[in-house]
Order: sequence, then C-alpha cells, then structure tokens
Amino acid sequence: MDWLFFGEISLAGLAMGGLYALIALGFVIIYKATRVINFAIGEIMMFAAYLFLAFAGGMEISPWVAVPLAVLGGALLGGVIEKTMIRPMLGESPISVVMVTIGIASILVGLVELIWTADPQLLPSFLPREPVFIGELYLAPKIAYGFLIGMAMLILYLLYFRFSRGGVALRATASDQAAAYSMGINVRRVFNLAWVFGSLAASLAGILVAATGGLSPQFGIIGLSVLVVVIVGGLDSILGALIAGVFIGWLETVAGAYLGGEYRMPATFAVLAVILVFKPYGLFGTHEIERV
Amino acid sequence: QDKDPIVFGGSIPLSGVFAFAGIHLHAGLTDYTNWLNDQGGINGHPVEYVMEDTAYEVDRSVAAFKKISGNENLATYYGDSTGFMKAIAAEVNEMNSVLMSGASFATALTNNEQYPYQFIPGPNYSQMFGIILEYIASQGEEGDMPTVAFVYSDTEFGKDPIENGKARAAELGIEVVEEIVTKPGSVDVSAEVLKMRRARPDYVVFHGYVLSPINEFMVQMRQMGLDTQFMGTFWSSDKLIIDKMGEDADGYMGVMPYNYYDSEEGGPMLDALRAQAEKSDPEAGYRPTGYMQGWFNAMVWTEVVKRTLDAGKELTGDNMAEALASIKDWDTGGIIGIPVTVKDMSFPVGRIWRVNASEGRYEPVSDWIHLD
Amino acid sequence: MDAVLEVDNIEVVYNKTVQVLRGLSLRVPRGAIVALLGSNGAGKSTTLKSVSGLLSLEDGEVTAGDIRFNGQSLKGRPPEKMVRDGLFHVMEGRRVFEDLTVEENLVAATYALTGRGQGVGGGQEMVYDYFPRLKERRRQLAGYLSGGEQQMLALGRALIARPELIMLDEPSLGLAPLLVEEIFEIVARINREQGTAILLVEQNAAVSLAIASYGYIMENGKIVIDGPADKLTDNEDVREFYLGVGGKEGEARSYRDIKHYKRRKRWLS
Amino acid sequence: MRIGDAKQTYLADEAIWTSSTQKIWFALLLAVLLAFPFMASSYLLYLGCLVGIAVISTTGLNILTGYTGLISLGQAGFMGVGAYTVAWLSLNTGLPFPVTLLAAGLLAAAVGVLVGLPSLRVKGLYLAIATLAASVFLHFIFAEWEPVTGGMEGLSLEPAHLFGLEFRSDFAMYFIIVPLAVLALFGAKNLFRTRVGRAFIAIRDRDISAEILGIPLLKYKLMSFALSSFYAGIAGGLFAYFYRVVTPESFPLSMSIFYLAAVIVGGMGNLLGGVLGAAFMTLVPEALKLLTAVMTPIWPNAPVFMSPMLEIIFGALIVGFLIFEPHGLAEIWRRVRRFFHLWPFRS
Amino acid sequence: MNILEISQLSLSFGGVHALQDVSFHVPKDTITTVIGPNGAGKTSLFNCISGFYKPQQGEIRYQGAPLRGIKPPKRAALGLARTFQNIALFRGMTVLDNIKLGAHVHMKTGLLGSLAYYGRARREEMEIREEVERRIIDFLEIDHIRRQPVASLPYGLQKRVELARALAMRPKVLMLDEPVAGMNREEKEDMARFILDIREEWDVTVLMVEHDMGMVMDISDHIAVLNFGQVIAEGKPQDVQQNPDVIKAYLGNSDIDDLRKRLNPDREAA
Ligand SMILES: Nc1ncnc2c1ncn2[C@@H]1O[C@H](COP(=O)(O)OP(=O)(O)OP(=O)(O)O)[C@@H](O)[C@H]1O
Ligand SMILES: Nc1ncnc2c1ncn2[C@@H]1O[C@H](COP(=O)(O)OP(=O)(O)OP(=O)(O)O)[C@@H](O)[C@H]1O
Ligand SMILES: [Mg+2]
Ligand SMILES: [Mg+2]
Repeated sequence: MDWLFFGEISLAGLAMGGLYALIALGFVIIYKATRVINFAIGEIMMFAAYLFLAFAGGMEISPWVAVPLAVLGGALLGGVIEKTMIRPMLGESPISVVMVTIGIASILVGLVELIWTADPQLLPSFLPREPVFIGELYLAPKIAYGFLIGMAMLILYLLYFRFSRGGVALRATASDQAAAYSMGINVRRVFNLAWVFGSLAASLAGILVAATGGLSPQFGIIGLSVLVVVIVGGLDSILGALIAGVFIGWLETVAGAYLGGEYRMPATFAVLAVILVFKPYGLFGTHEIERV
Repeated sequence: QDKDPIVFGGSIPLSGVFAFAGIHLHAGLTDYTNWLNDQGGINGHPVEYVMEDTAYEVDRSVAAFKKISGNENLATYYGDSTGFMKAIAAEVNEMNSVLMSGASFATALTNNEQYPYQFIPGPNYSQMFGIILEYIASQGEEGDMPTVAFVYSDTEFGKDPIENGKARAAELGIEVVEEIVTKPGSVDVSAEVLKMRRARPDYVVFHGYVLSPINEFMVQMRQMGLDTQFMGTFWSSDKLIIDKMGEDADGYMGVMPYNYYDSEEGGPMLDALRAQAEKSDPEAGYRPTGYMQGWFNAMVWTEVVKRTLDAGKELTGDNMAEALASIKDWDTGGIIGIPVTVKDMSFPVGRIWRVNASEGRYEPVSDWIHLD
Repeated sequence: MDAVLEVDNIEVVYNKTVQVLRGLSLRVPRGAIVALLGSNGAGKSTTLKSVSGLLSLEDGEVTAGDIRFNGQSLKGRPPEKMVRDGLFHVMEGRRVFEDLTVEENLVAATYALTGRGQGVGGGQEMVYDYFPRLKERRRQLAGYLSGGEQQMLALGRALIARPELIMLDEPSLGLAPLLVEEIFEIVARINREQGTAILLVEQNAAVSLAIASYGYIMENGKIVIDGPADKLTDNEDVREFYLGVGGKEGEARSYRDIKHYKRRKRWLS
Repeated sequence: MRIGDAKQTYLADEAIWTSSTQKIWFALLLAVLLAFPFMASSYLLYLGCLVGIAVISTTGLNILTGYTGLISLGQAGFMGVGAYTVAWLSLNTGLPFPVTLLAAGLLAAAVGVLVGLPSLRVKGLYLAIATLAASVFLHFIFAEWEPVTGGMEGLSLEPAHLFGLEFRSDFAMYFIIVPLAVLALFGAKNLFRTRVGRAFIAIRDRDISAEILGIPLLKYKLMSFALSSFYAGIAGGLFAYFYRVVTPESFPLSMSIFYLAAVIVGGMGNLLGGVLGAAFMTLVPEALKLLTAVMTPIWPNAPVFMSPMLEIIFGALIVGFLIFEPHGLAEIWRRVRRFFHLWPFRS
Repeated sequence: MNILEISQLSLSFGGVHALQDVSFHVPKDTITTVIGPNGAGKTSLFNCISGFYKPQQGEIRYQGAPLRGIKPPKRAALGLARTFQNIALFRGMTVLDNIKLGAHVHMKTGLLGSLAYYGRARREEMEIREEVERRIIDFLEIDHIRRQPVASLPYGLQKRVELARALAMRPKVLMLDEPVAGMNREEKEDMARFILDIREEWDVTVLMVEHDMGMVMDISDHIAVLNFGQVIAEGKPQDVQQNPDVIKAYLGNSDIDDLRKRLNPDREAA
C-alpha cells in the first residue's frame, strides 16, 4: 500500500469534509429551531456564490470585500425567505414546511437562471494558488484554505451555542412554539435568526465550494448529498455536523479514490445505514422522548 | 405561398441542466428556419419550427413530442437527450413518419435496427474518441506511444464511449493509464488529481462535462508541474471554457465536427449563418457550438426533405431515412470543412482544435479527420 | 379598585368558523386572586389564550371586544411582548419543553425578563426553594418527569419571570392532594409576598374558591354568574355542580349513589 | 344543498358512497374516464396515462407517508425495481403483462420490506434519509449490475401483451393504466375502512399507544412499506411498458421528491388529495407552458425568458398553496364542496 | 382470587428508581386503585403491566401466569386494556374508528382481505360495528359524536372515548390512568357511574390511578398506596385514609376550611 498516497487522499478528503461540515451547519441551525430540514440550503449556497460572482466578477470588487458581501447577501436572503414564506407556516406540520422549502428551491433556481443565465460559471480565484505541503503531503490550495475558513466559522458557532442562552431559546422554540412564546421568547425572531445564521454558514460554504467545483444553476444538488452528514451527525447537533462532516468527506474521497467515483455515494450511504441501525438519531442527535 | 408547411419540431431544454446549450440550439434552429424561409423554403414549402421547453426531463420531452406530433404534421424532430431518444424510439418506429436527430451523440443511436429513424448530426461519442485517439496516435510513433487517461461523468452520457474508446486505444497501441469517474458538475476533484499525479498521463480526455471539473483538473495538475495535454469531446469544447477559464484554458484541445463561429474558415453557408445570426441578434456576438449544432441539424433536415421531395416521394420515415443514407460527399457550405458522407446515420467527421487563450478562441491543429 | 386586567365583551372565533366566546367580560384587580370556573369546553382556556395572544397560533381570533392590561389595550401586541411586560400565562397541560433539561427550561423562562433591566440570576434558586424535587432532577430531561413534577416546573418558570399577573390554567390537573395544597399555598404566597395578581382557571372549585377573593363561572362562552368567592361558595348551583355538595344539608354526596338523572342548572333556564 | 340519508344497516352506513348523489357522480366520472381516450388528442392521452401512473405511485406513497406517518424518499427506487422487473421478465420470458406487473409489485414490495426494517427504531426525517440511502443503493445496482439491468444503457422492451393482444399505443396503454389506477384507489379506500388501515393511522398518530392497544408495530410498519412499494412497483412496471425503455436515470432522486410533493401538496392521509396532488404535479408544468405558447407569437424570445419564469411560478404555486392551505388541495376541495352543499343558504 | 399479582417489581431509569420492590394484588372483580404522590411510579407501574416498560426485577402474574417476555400487543389480546394519563386518542380518526381500533386484537382480517373488503373482512367489520354500537356507544352515551374527529371534542368527551376504546378491547382488566383528571364535579360523577356500571355489567376488574380522593374513596374496593416507588399501605379505603403515613406523604389534611384559613388569612380575618 502506498501510504503517501493514502495520506494525501485522506487529507484532501478531510479538507473537503470541513466544507461539508459547514454546509451541514446550515441545516442544523435551522433544524434546531424549526424542526425542518431546509431543502433549499443548496440553492441558498448557490445564490450566495452567484452574488459573489456578480460582485467580484461583474463589478470587480476586491474578493476580500466581495466574499463578506455575498455571505451577508445570502444571509439576508435566508432572512427574507423566512419572513415571507416560512413564517406564515408557523405552527404547521414540519413536513409541510419541508415541502415549502422544496418550492423555494425551485424559485431560486428560476431566479438564478433569469438573472445569470443557465451557463456554467467559474468564480474568480481569490485564494492563493501555491500548493500547500504538509510534510510531504500535497494538498490543493483551494480546499486547504477553504477548510481553514470553514472551520473558523464552525468553531465560532459551536462556542456561541455552548455558552449562551441562544441555544436554549432555539431548542425551546423547536420543542413547543406556543410555550416558547409564553416564556417571552420572540419565536418569530428566533426563526428569523435561525434562517439568517443557517444561511450565513451555507453561503460561506457555497462560495468556498463553488470556488473549487464551479457554479451552475444545478449547484444546489450538493445540499442533498450533505444530508448524509447531518443525519450521521444528528440533525440538531453542531458538534455532530462537524465530526460527521469531516468523517463523511474523508470516507467519500477515499472510497472514490480506491473504488472509483461511482462508489462515493453508495459508500457514504452504507455508512449512514449502519450508523442509523445503532444510533437511530445519529451520533449526537437528541433522542425523541417516548412516553405514554 | 400556398404549399403546405413542412414542420420541424423540437423538445428543447431551455431550462434545467442542459439549458446553457438548449438556449443556443434553439437560436440556431430558429435562425436557420427564418433564413430558409427567406430563401423560399423547401421547394416552395414554407418551414415551421415548433418547440417546447423540456427542462431536460425525459417525460416532459416525451410530452412535448406527443403534443407537437399530435397538433402538427411533423417531418423532422429535435430530441434533447439520449434518454428521450431511446424512450421515444418505439413510438417513432411505429409512426414511420418522422426523422429525428438532436443533442445526443450517443453511440447506441447509430444502431440502425433499433433506431432506424434517428440520426446524429456529427460523429457519435465513440467516433469522437476515435478521432481524438487517432490524433494522439499521430503524435507518437510505433513503440513509443503517448499514454492517456479518461475522465468521465457517472452518467449514461459520460459512460457512452468508454468501452469503445478503450478498445480503440488498444488497437492503436495507446495505453490507458488511468480512468476516473466523477459525479457531473460541481465536485471537488482533489483526490482524483492526486491519482493523476501518480499516473502521469501524456493526454487526458474529458467526456461528459461542460466546464467543471475540467478546469480544476487542469489547474491543479499544472500546479503539480505535470505537462499533460488536455482534450475533450463535443460538449466539452465550447468557447465557454475559454471565457470562464481565461489564461488557464490555454492549450486545451477539443474535437469538433463544425467550424467554430469565429474561426477563420469560410464558405457560403457559414457566411449565411453568420449573417443570419448577426441579423437576429446583433448584440450576441460569438455563437456557441450549440448554435452551430442546431443550425447544422436543420440543414440536414432540409437536405433530407428536399431529396425526398425531389424523388417524388412522401415524407415517411423510411423515405427520409433512405434520403439521409444517400448523402455522399455533401458540401455543407463551410459548416464542415470537407464534403461529408453519412455512415450508419451519422457524420463521422471532425477536427482537433486547440485553445489559443490570448486570441480567445480555438484554432485548428489537425486536418479534418473523416472516419470510415 | 385599580384593575390589572380588564376583559371587555370579547368574542372569539376559531378557524373563522367556530365561535367559542360570546361577549365575555371579567376583571382582575391588582394584586388579587380571581378564579374562573366552568365546565369542560366552556372556553376558559380560550379566554386565557385571548389575553396572552397565543390564540393566533391556533387559528383563533378575537373578533370583538377589548382586553386591557394595566389600562393599555393589548390589541395587536405580540405575545412575547406581553410576557416581558409582566403578563405570564401558564398554559394548560403544563407544556414543558420536553427535550430540554429542567434547568434549561428555567433558563428559557429568563427571556421573560428581557428589557426589564433586572439581572437574570437568582431566579433558579428561588424555584428550587419552592420545589426541592426539581433541584434533584435539574439535569434530567423534562419530558421524563412525572406529571406532577412537570406542573411544578411549569409554575417554576412563571416564578422566574417575576410577572405582575400570572394566568394559571388548571394548575392542579393531575396533582396529588397534598401537592394541590402545597401548590396553592405557594400560589397564595407568591400573591402575598410579591403582590402578583393571579387569574386562576380551575376544575377544583373548592380549592380555587378558597384561595380566590372573587370568582366567575362560565358556560358556553359567557359568564353566567360571578361574585365574591364566599357568595359563590354558598350558591346552591355552585354547590351542587362544582362542589359536589348535595341537598340542603350540605352533606358531601357520595359517588356511589349518583342519580341517573340530572337536575337542570338554574342559570341555563 | 344535500340532505342526509338515514341508513338502515351498518353495511349501508359504512359503504363508500352513502348517498345516491354520490353514486351518480361516480358513475359519471367513470363514463368520462371511459370516453376520454376516444376524444382526447394524443398529447392529452399521454398526459392522462402519466397522471394515471402518478396516481398509483402517489397513492402508494400516501399509504406509507400520509397514513402511516413514515416519510419516504425511496419511491423512485421502488418504481425502478418494478420497472426493471417488468423489463427483464418481458425480455427474458415473454410473459404477459398481468404476470409481469404482479411480479414487479411483489419484488418491489419485498425490497420495500427490506428498506422498512430500520423503521422500528429510525423515525421521522431520519427515516426519510434512510430511505434515500436505499434509493441510492438501488440506483447503484441499476447502473452497475449490467448482465441484468443493462447498466447505464438500460433495457428496451417489447410492448405489453395479453392473449395475443399488443398494447403498443398510448390509447391501448390507457386501458391498462387507468383501470389499475381506479383499482388501486379502491384498494386503498377499502383498506382505510378496515382493521389494517386503522392500525396504520394509529401508528402514525401515536405509535407507542398503538402498540399497547394491540398493534405490533414492526409488522404493520413493514406491511405499510410492502403495500406502498407494491403500488410503486406496479407504477414502475407501467412506466416501463409505457416508455418501453428503462435506464437508471429514469428514476432519479428528483422523482422521489416529486411524489412526496404530490402527497403533501395534495393532502397527506387523504386519498383524493393524492389524486389531486398527482394531477397537480404532472399537469401544472404542462399548463404553465401554455403561457409560453400564448406569448411566443408576440415575442419570439419568449421561450428563453419564460422557462426560468415557469420554474419560479411552479415553485411559488407550491409555496403559495401550502401557505394558503397547509392541509393541501384536498382541504381546498372540501371547502369548495361545502360551499356548494350549503350554497343556497349561505349567508 | 387475584387476577393480577405483582411481586417485588423494580424499575429504574438511570439513577431514578421509579419502582422498588413493589408487591401487591388486584383481586378479581374489584375496583382497585393505586394512589400516591406525583412521580411515585403509578404510571410506570401501568406501563410495566402493559409491557411498555421492562422491569429490571420482579414478576407480574396475570391470571396465574407470568407476563414476562410477552410483547405489549399480545398482552392487549390477553385482556389487559387501558387508558392513558395524557389522552392518547388517534387524532386523525373519528370517534367510531378510534373505538373500533380497540377491537383490533379480536379481528383477523389480513392485508389482502382489507384491500378487497369482501367476504370475511366485511363480515368481521360489520360484527365489530354492531358490537361497538350496541355495547359501547349506547352505553357511554356518545352516539351523537360517533362521526366526529376526536381532535375537536371537549376534554371530557375525549376521556370517555378513550374509555370506549378500552372497552372495545374486551378487557378482563381495565386500567384507567387518572380517568377524571381535569373534569368538573358533574363530569366526574358521570365517569364514576360508568366505572361502577362497567364493573357490574361487563365482568371486568378495574385497576385505577386517580388523585381525586372523593371519588377514589367512594368507589374503590381496594387501595394500594405508592410512594417513591414503594408500597407504603394497602387495604380498604377507610383504613388507608386513616393511615398516618399516607396522610403525611399524600393526602395532607384535606380539610377545606383549614386550607381556606391558610390560603387566605386576610379574608378569614375580615
Ligand atoms: N384550536 C381550536 N380550534 C377549534 N376549536 C377549538 C380550539 N380550541 C378550543 N376549541 C373549542 O373551543 C371550545 C372551548 O375550548 P377551551 O379549551 O377554551 O375550553 P375550556 O373551558 O378550557 O375547557 P377544559 O376544561 O376542557 O380545558 C371547545 O368546544 C373546543 O372544542
Ligand atoms: N421513560 C422514563 N425515563 C426516565 N425517567 C422516567 C421515565 N418514565 C418515568 N420516569 C420517572 O419515573 C418516576 C415515576 O414516574 P411516573 O410517571 O410513573 O409517576 P406517576 O406516579 O404516574 O406520577 P403522576 O401522578 O404525576 O402521574 C418519575 O420520577 C419519572 O421522572
Ligand atoms: Mg381548558
Ligand atoms: Mg402518572
């Protein structure tokens, strides 16, 4: 066995996994507050990436300004979506809301095609292009820096929810909206912030992923493949998103490298199946209370 | 004009994954039809082009076909995907009244028994690989052949020519040192690039992509100091690559059966095409290969219909297929640089072009290659 | 006397079709305990929900009348704002956050203090003082508490919020007799020590009339009879239908010999 | 305005149609369904067949997701199993369609049971993603098991046949698809007025209490999976006969989402809702294209501009309907009906 | 004779001991009530009998045979029926269907029969319908609501439907978890009457958990008191009522006048 090769592959996988974790974070934050899997996450990522394209490519704003601008734009989009399309669904069954997010995904794809056409795009490069070497191991620069930026954001979120009341408000809202209101929790605001911060994480991930993989109106599909990550980690666990993201990224890459690209998905889904048998709520997900 | 119109139909992917090409196909078909009508149609018959958007989904393409074929007296039809071409085959065979071609260059469609009324307006994907491999072989010599790696997407489209391509490579004595399958579209390919770093192929042939991940392979492999030559098939050889990749695209090669819109070649039809394109949308400037493909499609339809009518025959599937098969040494007026002959319902011809990034266009690096 | 809550002739409709309240009025004097009694489905919980604004979550709407808290109309005020202004609704059926621990449930309640310039600390200790059992279970998920423990937690959350008016919806539901006493004593204590007014919805008429100074009885969406608690206790219908005291003698009726026919309530005739 | 009828027997009380008005309406509907293929254009006929297939599959998914509360994103995979079964059998054995369709249903049901096994422990959205995993595996098998599935190329098959009759055209297929769809609906309707259907609903509403009341959870969840996939298998089999070609890409994930959307937009746990949802999801994109057709003569570039617009409108319609009526089209339908029942006396 | 014999039952969740060494008997054809403070383990005890919780130790014998290892649905089929503390009706079904669901274990129709609704399947449905109508719906006076979805019913009626559903299970032991919680006096009286009548007419043993002492003392034949997962007293109502341990742990002084003084000292003074 070629250990150097295995090392390099693993490193590439782990780095990609960091970005998965960041996308997963987008799912988790929104799920934590609303018990809804947001199927439009991929499209929000896409939208932010297009915004970046417009800022950095079209208007030629420096990437270091364009990235934050686009990320904020994505977050704002999340907030607007929540306010106009999710809020009226307050109190309805989560599955209906999930369906609404699917409708939103379709709207966003249409919008992007309308504004930026259906042509595939590449983002202007804004990350250093010199190869990164860790010891002898080569790592593509884009994913290396993408990983670092993503991790920084993840850890920020993790700390916030560990050490503030915010996490409690989020979970209380998810658990019982009416009761949360009666505690003085501004449920609408919690929903809104959850969407804003979820979309913020997703937007950053969107730009970083699009920077390595290119961009097109079908970009959003990546959101679906990250579902594996959130399920393995546990739908409402930020730590789970982090660990599962890195793990799934690694697994997928190694499976792809050694077995062939067509084995990437089956490999990760096989792991998902095995994990669910032993941990029905993922590695760190909250167990549903079962009482009579 | 009081003659019955001849109807060209189409299931066109104006939205969905293939929309980037569909929009230009549509423009090509539309412009050709308008141009043709300005010339007086086909033997005095006006031509109508009737289409619907399919979003590149098979069931919607089929729906569009049923709708259009139900309402119109269809002569020819443009199909947007291999899946559609296969799904509709049974029906088309039974109808025996429509000749079909489209965006798919799938190898299977050149099987005349299964698809007697469907043709390919260019070489099929296996033939494209053949042309590419022939070019590669011409760059080496007996006993010292270059090595090659295939990179293709995990789709029917992507896998289409691989078996034939490998067989052809073996015939030519070219070693396939690596074979990489990826998801289509936006994926991270760092791990695959690492495999390339070990395989060190002289040539990499991409198939089943439009843009990504070709750019990542090229950039990353060059960052690693490999001096591989990168090549791609029809849908991977559009100007898009230059527009989006800029300098990074320099040296990339593609196989293309038609002249590029901005090539230095000329010819009466190519000039007519440019004039019509300019007329219909003066702003648009360059027209992508999808446009050329749409135009050429309609040209072939016209030729087939004309030949059938000239022979005093009805426009049945059989008659049109026969007329198509009779095309031999046909001068396309500069769309294709040499006279072409139909073989197995396809036009097995092409040329290797190379990106000149500073000029921002493809330039020919080989002669026209006509497979026999 | 100055009223902390005034409900004026309100009408409530659910789903734009079902009318539940038909011109209901009541008032809660500052610092007083007022009981609201009534049979099942009379609309007691609906009344509380209209006050606290939670009605909108269930597709209900106040179509007429007015509600005033501290003299200010509550129309159009979002529910969380009222809580922060000091109007706390302890909902029917406890409604603890099941996936949160006991402690986190109490933390969630500190949101009620938002914008009041008070610290959020100290509240938990007070709650554990009143309900030592909760302290033992502080790290346990609230969903696994027994019914009574959950009721304590629900009350504990109200304590944390230091409100001016607590609306309690059936606090004795499912509680052991001793605990009912205990809880009512605590309610009385909160009322006395902190001057918190309390609007109490109860099925346990005996205890509620014992603690309250004034009582309302509602049926079918309106108040049918009201008065000072002592007066109500002596009312013959109240005695028969709410207190289970039969006949003139004032003897408690036994469940064993219940008549199979029923006397019509006077206020319905 | 309709007046309730008094029932003489419990049987009459539990009948599907409890009034003669309803019976007349149903007879009328059957007549329309029968006359339809003789009057419709080939395009409408094609759409009719598509809706029929969608109705069968949606009804199946509704049994599982709407009535049993087990969200599934595997429906396309199960349809694929049915389609490949039919394709393989018709290529290799030449059996007539009732046999191949039955086999398709049964094999899909067997796969469904396998996929349903984790459902005892895995719940809600977690289960949904687990079923998604199943459909990824199935897709993998379709694509890679070349000797049986024909790999990426897929399989082409001969038209359905029975007693020497060939069902080549859409016209002929209509007479297989629509009766089966009606039968599927009847089966489901019966199911939910008997013991097994009640058990499904009980599991959806409160699984633990249901178990304590005597319903073995695993058995009934698997039964629901089996039945739902059986329906999917039949629908997939019909799909195969209808298009006469089956490839792995015929059953993408988006198709599973399509069916879930049909169930939800139609109204979960409501058979009529499933029918409406299936029709909505199939027909609305087609109907929207009429818009383009209207605009093209005035504005030649309309198709290019309109197609993203249609995507936006389609998404907005789903969102709008759900916001307006989260319980789906069935609920809207009910409102409309109530309006007409009360009609002369409405204030 | 004892229809249920519970011996040395222990159940704990992590560190919480819900039941410790609980032993007591339920004599056949009685109304036996379990009382005890909140969290004493009463509902947990029911759950052990139903088979939803698996006790770590001890044994439950039903009609002389141990229940261990028997799954909940089977126990239901054996005649152990119950209602739930927090109403557990199936909100998506009508009252009638909820009740019929109770009869599930006594029916045999399989999947195919259900789909066809023909022959035995239909006959069986009709038989159940008839039984439910005659013996249950009429008896509990809920005929006017049989077609209504349960979600829209007032609380008191919901409890009654739960009772109806339990009766449809053809119980030998009917376990009622707080049947009159949240009801007013009038409704409690109705419920008490039903319970007494059921015992008499249906040949059923009633095992009940209830906090309303008025009703418990009036209608129970036998009472067991749980505290912190342990039985602290057992016997006839009067005996239990006098038991100082029970008073201390559970009953309190329950003198309403005394309570009034403590709750409302000002008013009493005035
Ligand atoms: N969300 C709702 N939608 C429709 N009707 C409702 C809703 N909530 C309550 N109702 C109806 O309103 C009436 C009054 O309900 P409410 O809960 O206010 O009664 P209550 O007096 O609190 O009764 P209980 O003693 O049972 O708590 C009942 O008939 C009930 O069915
Ligand atoms: N599934 C569970 N997980 C953890 N703890 C539990 C669980 N079920 C019950 N408990 C604990 O066991 C103890 C007994 O609970 P149980 O519900 O049996 O009490 P109860 O006697 O019915 O009380 P109440 O009268 O309030 O209903 C409680 O402390 C409760 O927190
Ligand atoms: Mg109430
Ligand atoms: Mg209990």
